[in-house]
Amino acid sequence: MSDAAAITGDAHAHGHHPDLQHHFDTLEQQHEAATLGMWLFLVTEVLFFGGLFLAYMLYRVWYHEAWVAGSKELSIALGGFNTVVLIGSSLTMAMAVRSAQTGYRRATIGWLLGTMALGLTFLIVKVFEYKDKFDHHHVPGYDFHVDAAHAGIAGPMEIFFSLYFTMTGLHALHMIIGFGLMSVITWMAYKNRFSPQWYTPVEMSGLYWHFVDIVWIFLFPLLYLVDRTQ
Amino acid sequence: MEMTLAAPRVDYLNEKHTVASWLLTKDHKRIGIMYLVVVSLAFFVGGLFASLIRFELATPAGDLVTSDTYNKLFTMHGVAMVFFVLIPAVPAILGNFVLPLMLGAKDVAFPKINLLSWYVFVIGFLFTLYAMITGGVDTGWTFYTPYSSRASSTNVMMTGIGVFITGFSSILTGLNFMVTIHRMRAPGLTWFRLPLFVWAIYSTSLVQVLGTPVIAITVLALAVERGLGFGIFDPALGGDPVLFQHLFWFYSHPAVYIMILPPMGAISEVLACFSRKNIFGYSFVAFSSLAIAIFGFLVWAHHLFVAGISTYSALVFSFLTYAVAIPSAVKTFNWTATLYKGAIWLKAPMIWAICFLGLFLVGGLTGLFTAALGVDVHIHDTYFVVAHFHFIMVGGAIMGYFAGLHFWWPKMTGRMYSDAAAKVAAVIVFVGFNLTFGPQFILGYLGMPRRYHMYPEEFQVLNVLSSAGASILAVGYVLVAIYLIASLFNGEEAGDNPWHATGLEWTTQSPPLPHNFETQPVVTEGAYEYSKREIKVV
Amino acid sequence: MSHIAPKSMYYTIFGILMVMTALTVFAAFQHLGVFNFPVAIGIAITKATLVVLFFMHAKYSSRLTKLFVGMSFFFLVIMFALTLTDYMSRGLKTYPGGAGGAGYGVRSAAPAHEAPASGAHKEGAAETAH
Amino acid sequence: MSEIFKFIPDQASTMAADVDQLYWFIIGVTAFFGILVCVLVVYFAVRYRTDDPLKVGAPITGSIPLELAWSVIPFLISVVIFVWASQVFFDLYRPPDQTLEIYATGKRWMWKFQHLDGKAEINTLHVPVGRPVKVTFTSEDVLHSLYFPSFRTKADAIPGRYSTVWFEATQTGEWHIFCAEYCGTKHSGMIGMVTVMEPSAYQAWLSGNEGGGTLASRGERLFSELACNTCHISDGSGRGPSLVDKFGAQEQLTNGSIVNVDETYVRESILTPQLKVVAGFQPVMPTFQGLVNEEGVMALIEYVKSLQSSPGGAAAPSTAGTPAAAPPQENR
Ligand code: HEA
Ligand code: HEA
Ligand code: HEC
Ligand code: CUA
Ligand SMILES: [Cu+2]
Repeated sequence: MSDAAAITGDAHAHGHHPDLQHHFDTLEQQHEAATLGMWLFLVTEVLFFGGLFLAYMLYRVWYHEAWVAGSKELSIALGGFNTVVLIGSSLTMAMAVRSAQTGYRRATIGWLLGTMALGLTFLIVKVFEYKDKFDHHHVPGYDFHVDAAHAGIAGPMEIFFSLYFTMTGLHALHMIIGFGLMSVITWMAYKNRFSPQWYTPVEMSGLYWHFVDIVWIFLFPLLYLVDRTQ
Repeated sequence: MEMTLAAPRVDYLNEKHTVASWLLTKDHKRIGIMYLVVVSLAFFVGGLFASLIRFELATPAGDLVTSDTYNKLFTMHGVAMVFFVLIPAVPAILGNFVLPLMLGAKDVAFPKINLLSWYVFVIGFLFTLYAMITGGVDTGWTFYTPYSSRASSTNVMMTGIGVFITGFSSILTGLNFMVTIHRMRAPGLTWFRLPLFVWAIYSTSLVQVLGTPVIAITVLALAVERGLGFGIFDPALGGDPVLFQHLFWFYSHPAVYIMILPPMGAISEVLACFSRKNIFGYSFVAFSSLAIAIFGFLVWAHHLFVAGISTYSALVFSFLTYAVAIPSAVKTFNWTATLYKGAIWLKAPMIWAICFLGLFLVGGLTGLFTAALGVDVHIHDTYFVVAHFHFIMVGGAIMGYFAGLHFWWPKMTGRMYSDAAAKVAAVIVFVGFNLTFGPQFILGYLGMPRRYHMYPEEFQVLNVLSSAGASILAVGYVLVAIYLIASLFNGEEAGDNPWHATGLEWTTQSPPLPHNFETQPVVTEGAYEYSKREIKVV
Repeated sequence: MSHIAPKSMYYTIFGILMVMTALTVFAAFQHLGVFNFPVAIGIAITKATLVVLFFMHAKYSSRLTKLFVGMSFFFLVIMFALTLTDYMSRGLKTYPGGAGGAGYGVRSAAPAHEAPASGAHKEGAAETAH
Repeated sequence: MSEIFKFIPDQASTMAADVDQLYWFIIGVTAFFGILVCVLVVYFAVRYRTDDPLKVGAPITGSIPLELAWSVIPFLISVVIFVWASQVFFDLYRPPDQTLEIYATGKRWMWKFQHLDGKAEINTLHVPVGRPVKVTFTSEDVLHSLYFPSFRTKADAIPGRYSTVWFEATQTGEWHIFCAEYCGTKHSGMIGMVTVMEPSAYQAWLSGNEGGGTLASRGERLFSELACNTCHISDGSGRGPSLVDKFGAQEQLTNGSIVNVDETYVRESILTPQLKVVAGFQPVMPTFQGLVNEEGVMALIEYVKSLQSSPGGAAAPSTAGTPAAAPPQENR
C-alpha cells in the first residue's frame, strides 16, 4: 500500500501545502512517489496471485475432466452476478476518483459509499456461495465428497476446490482490506481533507480496488466457466 | 563539496534519547541501526545453531543430540541465516543508512513505511523465534512438500507464518528504495553519477519486489495444505510435489542475488575508495547488477536437476545458469582491474574486501560445477553444495557486509574502531572460513549427503577439520563484535571523512545530522573522481 | 495535477466490460474444444487491459509506470513459460521404451498406500499442542 | 592414494570415469580463473600499496575491448562445459536397451529392493558386475533420493511417480547407498550397501531364493486374487482390453490423446483408472487404491510386461510405434 504518511499526509511544513511532507520538495514529487509506490505494490500483487494461477494452469491441463466437473458445481448465476457487481464497483470507484480530481466533495463521498455497498454485496454473495460448498461437501480437507459418477477423479477435484477456496478466499481477503481502506477514505473525504491539488489517497485506493477487480475478471472465467458444453 | 567542520554537534544519535524516540522514529538512519541490532541477534542465534551442528558432526555417531534435534538445528540455522540475516543485512542496515545520504535526500520516499518494515520484520522474527523455542522446526529451510505438509510434526506453521510476514518487510523495503532512487535524487545526480552501491540496491529491490510475493504465496499454499488439509501439492490427490519446488525456487534463487548484490555494491565502494581510483568499467559494473537481477529469474530449476523435472527442461535451465554467471564474471574482472595502478591504502575495510574477492570467487566458480548437469547429478544434496553456498553466502556476502560495515561504521557511529584488531579479525575469519568449508567440497564429492546427522566413519577426518575451522571462525566473529562494541565507548572521533572518500555521505558530519544535510547538495560529477580531485584532509 | 477524463469514457468502458462478460459466458457454452481456454483467457486479458488503461489511468501515466505494469506481466510470463518447459516436455521420451524426464515417467495420480491426507489435521493439532 | 586422503570416491561404474573427467576439466578451468584473479589481486595490492592517504590512483576508467574479452571468453568456456555436461547427463539418465531390471521403494526410513525373480532385500542390493542395471523406484511417503556415490548417480523418489537410475558396475565390491533427499528423523539412517558380484556368484545368490516365485509370477497370482482376470481376458473378450502385448505399445485414450504404455501408465491404470480411459471402453475399472501396495503394483507391472504373445513381441518398435532407433550404446 502507499505510504500511510502520504495518505494521511502528516505535515509540519511552514508555508507549504499542509499535506506536503518535509522530505519532499513539491506536492508533485510527493504525488509521483506515491503513485509509483502503489504501482510497485500492485506488481508484487500480480506475482502473488501468479503463483496460484500457475498451479491452476498446470492442473487444468493435467486433469481436464476434473476441472470441468468441478467448475460445473459452481453457479454461473452467482458468479456472473458478482462479476457485474464488482465491475460496477470499479466504475463507481473511478467516478469517485474523478469527483475528487474535480473537487466535488459530496459526489466523492457518494461514489465511495456506492463502491463500498457494491463490495459488500459481492462479499455477501460469496458467503452464500461458500455455504453452498459446505452443504454439498465440497470443502477440501474438511468434508470432501464427490458423487459416484466422479469417484475416479475425486483427488483432482479436491485439488480444484482447494485452488478455488484459496484463490477466491485470498481475493475476498483483499476485498475486505479494500473495504477498510475505503471507509478511511470516505471519512477523510467527509472531513474535507481532499482538494483538486491533493487527493492522492483516493487515487491510491482506487488503484488497489481496480486491481482486485482485475483478479476477479480472471477468476470468473477460470473457475466458473471451464467448459460448459460437456 | 564542503566539509562541515564547524557544524554544531547535533546529530541523529544525540538529537533525542528516549526509547520512544527510537521506536517511533521515521529517520532512515535510526531505522538502519535498529535493523543492525535485530540482525546481529539473528546472526548470533544462527551462529549458535551452526556451532552445535559442527560440534555434532565432529564424530560420525550421533552422540551430542538426537536425530530430531539435529534436523531442527540445521533447519533453524538455515532459516535464521537466510531470512533474518543475509536478506536484510546489507539492504536494510547499510542500505537504509547510506542510501538517502548517497542520493542527497532527506529521507527515503516513505519514512513511515520504512518504520513499518522494521516492525513487520521484528514480528516475523518473533514468530520464528517462538517456533524455535517451543519445539523448533525440522523441514530444512526449503520446506519441501509433502514432508512439510503431511509428515513433519514440528512447528512448520509458526515458522511459515514468520517467513511469510518477514517477506512483506522485504517487499516494503524494496519498494521504498526503488521509489526513493527514482524520485529523490539530488539535483545533478544522474543515473550514471550514482554510486554503484545504489545500482546494486536498486537491482536488489527489483528482485525483492518481483520475487518475494511468490515465496509468500508458496508458503501460504503450504499453510492451507498443512493447516486446512487442502491439497495443492499433495501426491495423494494427484498433486505434484515438484510444483512446490518450482515455486519455492522461483523466489529462492533470485533471493540468493538479494543476498549477494548489495554486498557486491558495498565492495565496489570500498575498492574504489581504497584504490583512490575510478571503478574500472563503471557502466559494466552498474549494468551487470541489473543483468544479474533480471537473469536471476531465469535459472531457478538448477536446484531441481535430479528432483524430477524433464531432462529437456534441465538443459534449458543449465544453459541459462551459465548465462547468469557471466555478469558476475564481469564484475569480478572489473574489480580486479580497478586495483591496477591504484594508490592502494590497506585499511581494514579493504582487507575485508580483498578476502571477499577470494572467497566469492571460489563460491561462484563452484557454482559452475553444480550448474553442470552431469556433475550435479553426483553432487546434488551433498556437502559440495553446502560448501558452494557457504563460500558465497558467508565468504562472499557476510564478508562483503563486514567490509561495508567497517567502511561506514565511522559514519554511522562517529567513532573509529581499532584498525589492527579489525585486520587481525579479517585474517582469522579468512583462515577459519577456508578450514571450515574447504574440506566440505571434498566431502561432498566423496558422496557425503547433506542434512546427515550421522555419517560413515571414513568421512570423519574431513569433518573434524571442518569443525576445527568453525571454532576459529567463531573466534573471528566474536572478535569483531568485541572491537566494534568497544569502539562505541572508547573509539577515537572518526571525523567526517576518515577514508578521504568521495560520495555525498562523506560530505555531511559523522554521525550525520538528523535531516542529513545542512543544505541541499548539488552533484556535478561522477561518483569516483578520485584522480581529478584534491581531497581535503581532516 | 493529473489528467481528468470525461465521464462518458468511464461509462463506455463499463459498457464494453459488461458486453465482454456476457461474451465470455456465452463462449463457455459453445463447442470450441481446445480453443475454449484461449478464448476465455483472451477476453479476460482484454478486459484487464481496459481496466488498467482507463480506470487506472495507466494510459495517462508516466513511462515509468507503464514500464512497471509491463514488467509485472513480463515476469509472470517468465514464471509460466519456464515452468512449462518442464511440464510440457515431461512426457517426451528420452529413450525407446521408457519415459522422459530425468529418469522419470510422467506423473501418475496417487501413491499406492493409503493416502496420508487425513493425517494433516491430527498433525496440525499436535503442533498446537506442543 | 591412501584411504584417508581420497579426493574422489571409487570409480565403480562405467559412468564414474566420465563424470570424474568432466569434474577434473571444470576444476582445471575454474582453477585457472581463480588463481588468475587471486594472483592479480594480491600482486596489485602489494605492488601499488601506499600509506599515504592523499595519493590518488591513475585516471583509468575502463576499456571496452577488455570488457568484451572477459565476457565473451568465459561465456564460450561455459558453453563448452554446458555441452559436455549435458552429454554426460543424458548418458546418466538414458539406460541402454537391455538392462537387468530391479524395482525399489523408499519409505521412511529404508530402501526395499525387489528383484524380478522374486527375491527382495532391504537396505542391501546385490547386482552382477558388467551388466547394465536399471532401478525403477518410487516412494511410499515423502521425497527420498536414491544415491550411489560410487556409480555417480542419483534421482529423487517421488510418491506417485516412478524414477529410474541405471548403472553398470565395473568392479566387484561393496559401496554406499544413501538417501540424499531430506526425509525426516532417520534421513541419515536411510543408508545401505550395494554389493557387486561376479555374475556366477550373483546367480548363486539369487537362487538362494526361498519360494515365493518370481516377481512376475507373484503378479500373476495377484492378477487373479484381485480379479483382474475377470475383465482382462487375453483374447479380448472381457470388459477390459486384453493386456497381451500391451506393454511398450501405445494406447489411444477417449480424450483423443495417445500415451505410451510404460510402468507409470500401468501403475496409473491400476490406481486411478478413470483418469485415462482407453478409447472404446467404458470407465468401469475400479480403483485398486488401498487394495494393493507399491510392491504389489510393481509385481502386477512385471506380470503385464511378461504378457507377450511371442518373445520380444510387444516391445518391438514395429508394432509399438515407439521411436525405433535405439540410441547407440554410448556407454563405454
Ligand atoms: C548468495 C548466494 C548465492 C549466489 C550468489 C549463488 C551463485 C551461483 N550459484 Fe548457488 N546456491 C546458493 C547460494 C548462492 N549461489 C544456495 C544457498 C544454494 C543451495 C540451496 C539449498 O539447496 O539449500 C545454491 C545452490 C546452487 C545450485 C544447486 C545445487 C544443487 O542443489 O545441486 C546451483 C546449480 O546450478 C548453483 C549455481 C550457482 C551459480 C552458477 C552461481 C553464479 O551466480 C556464480 C557466478 C560467479 C562466478 C562464476 C565467479 C566469478 C567469475 C569468474 C572469475 C570468471 C570465470 C567464469 C567463467 C568461466 C564462467 N547454486
Ligand atoms: C547466511 C547464511 C549462512 C551463514 C552465515 C552460515 C554460517 C555457517 N554455517 Fe550454515 N547453512 C546455511 C546458511 C548459512 N550458514 C543454510 C541456508 C544451510 C542449509 C540449511 C538446510 O539444509 O536446510 C546451512 C547449513 C549448514 C551446514 C550443513 C548442515 C547439514 O546439511 O547437515 C553446516 C555444517 O557444517 C553449516 C555450518 C555453518 C557454519 C560453521 C557457519 C559459520 O560461518 C557461522 C559462524 C558464526 C558464528 C559462530 C556466530 C558468531 C559467534 C558468536 C555470536 C559467538 C557465539 C558462538 C559460540 C560461543 C561458538 N551450515
Ligand atoms: C471391472 C472390470 C475390470 C477389472 C476388475 C480390472 N480392469 Fe483393468 N480395465 C478395465 C477396463 C474396462 C479398461 C479400459 C478402460 C480404462 O482404461 O479404464 C481397463 C484398462 C486397464 C489397463 C490399461 C490397458 C490398456 O489397454 O491401456 C490396465 C494396464 C489394466 N486395466 C490393468 C488391470 C489390473 C492390473 C487389474 C487388477 C488389479 C485390473 N485391470 C482390473 C476393466 C477392469
Ligand atoms: Cu529418505 Cu532421506
Ligand atoms: Cu540457485
